[in-house]
Amino acid sequence: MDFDTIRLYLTPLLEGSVWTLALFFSSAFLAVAVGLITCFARLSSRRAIRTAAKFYIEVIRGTPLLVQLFFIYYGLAEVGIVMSGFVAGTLGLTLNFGAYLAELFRSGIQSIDSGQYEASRALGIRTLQRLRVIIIPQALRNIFPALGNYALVLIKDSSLVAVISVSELMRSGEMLAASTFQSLLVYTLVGAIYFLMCSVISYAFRRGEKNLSIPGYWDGASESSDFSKA
Amino acid sequence: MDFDTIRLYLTPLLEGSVWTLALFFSSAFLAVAVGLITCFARLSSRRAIRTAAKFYIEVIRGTPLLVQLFFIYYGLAEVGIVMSGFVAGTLGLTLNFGAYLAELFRSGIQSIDSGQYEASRALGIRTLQRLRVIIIPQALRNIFPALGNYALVLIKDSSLVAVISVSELMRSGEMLAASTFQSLLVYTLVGAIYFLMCSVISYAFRRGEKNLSIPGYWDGASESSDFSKA
Amino acid sequence: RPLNEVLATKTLNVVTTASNPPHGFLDPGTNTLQGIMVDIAKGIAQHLGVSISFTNVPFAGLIPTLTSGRADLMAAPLFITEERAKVVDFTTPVYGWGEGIIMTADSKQHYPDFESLKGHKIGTLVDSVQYRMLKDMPGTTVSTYQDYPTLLADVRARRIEIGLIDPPSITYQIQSKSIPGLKLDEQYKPQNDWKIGGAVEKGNADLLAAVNKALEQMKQNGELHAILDKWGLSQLMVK
Amino acid sequence: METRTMDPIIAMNGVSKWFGDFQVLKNLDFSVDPGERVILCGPSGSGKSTLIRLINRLEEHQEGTIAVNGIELDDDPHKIEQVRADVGMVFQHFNLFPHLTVLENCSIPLRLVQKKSAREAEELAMKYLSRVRIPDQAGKYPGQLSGGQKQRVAIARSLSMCPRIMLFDEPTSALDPEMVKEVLDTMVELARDGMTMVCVTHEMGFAKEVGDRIVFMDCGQIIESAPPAEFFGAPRTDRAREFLGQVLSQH
Amino acid sequence: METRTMDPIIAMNGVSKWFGDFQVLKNLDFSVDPGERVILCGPSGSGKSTLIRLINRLEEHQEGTIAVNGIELDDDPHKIEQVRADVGMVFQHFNLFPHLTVLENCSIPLRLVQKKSAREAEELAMKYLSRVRIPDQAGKYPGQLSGGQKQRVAIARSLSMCPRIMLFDEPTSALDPEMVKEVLDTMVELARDGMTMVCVTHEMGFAKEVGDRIVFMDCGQIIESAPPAEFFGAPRTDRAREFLGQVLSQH
Ligand SMILES: Nc1ncnc2c1ncn2[C@@H]1O[C@H](COP(=O)(O)OP(=O)(O)OP(=O)(O)O)[C@@H](O)[C@H]1O
Ligand SMILES: Nc1ncnc2c1ncn2[C@@H]1O[C@H](COP(=O)(O)OP(=O)(O)OP(=O)(O)O)[C@@H](O)[C@H]1O
Ligand SMILES: [Mg+2]
Ligand SMILES: [Mg+2]
Repeated sequence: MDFDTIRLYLTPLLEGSVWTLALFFSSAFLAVAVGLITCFARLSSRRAIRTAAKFYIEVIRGTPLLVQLFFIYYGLAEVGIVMSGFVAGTLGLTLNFGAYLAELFRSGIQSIDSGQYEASRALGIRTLQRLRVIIIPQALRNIFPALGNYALVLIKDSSLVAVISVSELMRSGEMLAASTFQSLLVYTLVGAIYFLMCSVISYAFRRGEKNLSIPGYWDGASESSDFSKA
Repeated sequence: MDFDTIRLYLTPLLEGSVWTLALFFSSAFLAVAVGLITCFARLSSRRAIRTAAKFYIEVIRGTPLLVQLFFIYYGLAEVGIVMSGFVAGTLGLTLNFGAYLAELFRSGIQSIDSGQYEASRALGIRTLQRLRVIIIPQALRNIFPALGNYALVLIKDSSLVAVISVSELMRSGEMLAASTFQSLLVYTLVGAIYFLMCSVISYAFRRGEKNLSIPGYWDGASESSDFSKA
Repeated sequence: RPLNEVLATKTLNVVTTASNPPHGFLDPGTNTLQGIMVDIAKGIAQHLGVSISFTNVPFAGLIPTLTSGRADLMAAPLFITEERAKVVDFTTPVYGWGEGIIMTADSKQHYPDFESLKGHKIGTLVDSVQYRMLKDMPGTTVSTYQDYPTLLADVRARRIEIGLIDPPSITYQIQSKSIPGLKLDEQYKPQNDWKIGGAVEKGNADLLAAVNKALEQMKQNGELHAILDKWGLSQLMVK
Repeated sequence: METRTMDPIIAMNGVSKWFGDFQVLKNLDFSVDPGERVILCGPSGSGKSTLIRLINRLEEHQEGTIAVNGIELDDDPHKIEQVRADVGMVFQHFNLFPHLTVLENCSIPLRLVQKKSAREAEELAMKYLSRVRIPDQAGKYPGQLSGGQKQRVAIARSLSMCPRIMLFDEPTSALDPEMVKEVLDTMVELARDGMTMVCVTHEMGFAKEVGDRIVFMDCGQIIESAPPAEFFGAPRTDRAREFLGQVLSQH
Repeated sequence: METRTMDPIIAMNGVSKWFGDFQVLKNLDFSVDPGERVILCGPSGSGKSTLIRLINRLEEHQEGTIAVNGIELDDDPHKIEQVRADVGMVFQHFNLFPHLTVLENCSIPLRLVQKKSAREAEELAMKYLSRVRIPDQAGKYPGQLSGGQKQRVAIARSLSMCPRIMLFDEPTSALDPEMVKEVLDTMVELARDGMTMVCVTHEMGFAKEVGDRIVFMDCGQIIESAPPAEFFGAPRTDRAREFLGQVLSQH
């Protein structure tokens, strides 16, 4: 357990971490996009679009991520759609988290006072701009702590992508443990790296939350007194 | 694949389902309680309480549920705290989901206009009643779709409790598949049962959402037009 | 728990895993645990003069259950390895086997040893010892499977040429389900020879001794042979 | 009514509107000429806010026709957009954007809708903020303003869009008499530029000063419509007389 | 000022309050006798809302002392609770509870705070809802009300708690003259029962009618404090004269 051993072990683990982070960033970005689109589809006044969004959300939420990954990687391959493990993993994580984020975004959007829609409509601001400039920034602020939850779950769930042959952090750990027979040490290192990543993301979200707070409104610091004072 | 076989297979699966549902209901209930308490601790004006809540949230969100279950069931047993698998499983799911729910609840509570706090304070309504009667019902309505996400994840994540000797649905399926060599059939049945449970929960949340909607406010049905019309 | 405590409470807590026939599984018809290791554990309890209580966990839970003191004895198809021996104390080996090759019944090709597998399309279970043997073999395509039925199906469908497997499970499966068109390669000489035994908590010497004694007696009086024979695997018994 | 030579810029014919079972507006006819300043008054709950919200389709009517600037309002989003580009509104509850500063509240709509450059938009916004005497609050967020300041931001935000028609829903409710005077002057000035105005107000002094015509509503119907002198001098209906009785007895 | 024999029920001494760098209230002294009806007026942004929000500690002051009913307000939650039990407030923005019906808005606080039975609470609530003429809206939600109706619910909600002191922040801003009269009558009646009132208003007619004393604020300071006849008849300061000039010229 000397330093040299640890350095020796760290090399493959850091390589795995790069894959984990790549999966995280690509699918986080895409999942937010898919989540937004699905959310608006879910809120559409056209019945067909709404139903399609509901169907997507229910199917994804009703099945485990592992099954979805298998389906995309192995199932689609049987009908001739062959993707690399990384692409399939990104796609799977995106589709999975997109469905959950869609419902989270809907929570946020529905928590915005209808007066905000009315004012922006009355000013003539059109649908997309209304959403981008008026509604989403406020909704985002409302759901921000919960959004952090999903970021942290995403980084941990990315380990499932190991089953479709991506050597991300968890898989690197498994292989290292198998070849060195030092599973305790290896898994401790793996856990520490995940925890580190989680802490960084968590910190980023706490900072983001501070930046999003609006003077004169709920800002945690000033109104928190509410819960202990009378 | 005749009916008798399926009936024979269904018996252990249904037994497993009972455990899954028991885990789900007990830990859903407790996790909401833990989530609420943590959320308020997180928002407390006392620094120590706030820090403790943050610490709990970060540790839980930074580690995988599986590790938490191992720690509670096996780790604690080594220092003499021995729980049954079911109790340890409920505890693990509760603590895990409690941390995520705490942040979701905080999202909801912070989305409530400060005028609502002021009005209830001015009326002399005290902290706990203020939360129970004024704040939480409105916050709950705001985060309701996202709460459904957690219910669905909880029922699926309850399958991890298998590692601590609870023969819930997934474990029953594994054993059945192993002894009958009919893994495709068995896992299809298992998947169907999970999907059924998810659909029922999903449906319950959709109904609940309708019940929570307030006339004259955002109610999805009337305001949805916002997204396609001008 | 030390031996005297086990004897005092008159129950032996045994942890097993019920998803590995024929070593241990849950019979859906009777809803009871069955299998070689289950029978062996029962035999040991009989020899100790105590009743038996099973805990059934997935593979990953076996060792923690033992080390956390939730079970006295582990009776599961877990290979005796140096690494595991660092955390638990294994009993004397009871039976064992090496890796085997499964292929279609009409296959003419033979694989005399491990080196001859090079360059072929091979299937194994995910996270199995066989997978670890294969993963670094150059020029070889390795497919991994969640369980044996899917692996066997792919052998029959000729998506893979051979499967590198645990012979006892496959033999039992082919026999009990009468899956046609498959055979084990009799000429294959396994590279490894894994042994299976029970295990007790590290340092629980008197219990280990008592279990070993019971096993020795069962070996002597033929009980062990009878158990393995019942599952068609008497040839695997450690002499 | 000698000015009835032009086509009305707002024309409502036989408009009825229900909220569930409750009929808010009852077969209502209402028209406004270009450049006219119409004051809408009447008891609380009579449907004044609902009426003006129909004009830019924040509410949908169930019967009758509404045409603004010659465009008839129906479900066509394109028409609705056209109408909204011409119609500004000041809300009873202000509806400022809490996440934007006062200056952004006023300038961002200009940039988004009228595609003005950032500098141009801010200059225009500052001009109107100065007009309502709060240029010094430009950097604050709505949550940091007093009631009257919020209301003035709402007025400045709408005015800076320079719409052809302005709808005011009690634009001076939170203002002190000094500021009312200021807003009144601004409105008179805008009207001189030809802006059409429909203004709901309870301040009869303000109504007298600003209005070309007073429309009195009760229970979802228009009861009386007359120039201020006539309306305040000799109301034709008992209901209006009763209503005005309360006003006059007060001051 | 011959009634100054009693102890004041509200006593503010040398109170200063800052929002960040901005000083809203400047070393302000203000006291109200039991049963007195004080009208607070002054230009927008002068600190009127802030002043009354200090009385039930919706804001914290940084300097000076505030005592209500003999209880000095500091960080002690117990004292704050005691004060709030005695002080009712009507907000400028109403702050109704959107998820409760009109009746629940009024009756639930009675049940929670005064431990009244459901029946008793609802009867009391209905009594006050009738007084502000909206018993028929009892089953609706706030989102379904007009502006004036909301304001009346807010008034009924506070009054039904029967507090010893009422703070009103522009209680008639959304009301038509008829309803103003109604609210005014109710307030006069309550004052006859000995309720103390502090009322921010811009309606000078209302102020004249209801006030025992008019307090005029500007820039976070109290400039003048006098009975209505004196204040309206012969304002002592130039600032007040200017302010009133706008009012009088209007009507
Ligand atoms: N969403 C709704 N559902 C049911 N009734 C409604 C709804 N919105 C408004 N109303 C009712 O319609 C009537 C007219 O409302 P409106 O807001 O137009 O009144 P108003 O004339 O503006 O009154 P005020 O002067 O008080 O603002 C009121 O009686 C109100 O209760
Ligand atoms: N949270 C805040 N942060 C910074 N400044 C604030 C904040 N709240 C209020 N102010 C400022 O304090 C001043 C006094 O506000 P206050 O609400 O007391 O005015 P007011 O006399 O009630 O005015 P109005 O008649 O317009 O309601 C205003 O200039 C306002 O901009
Ligand atoms: Mg109105
Ligand atoms: Mg104010």
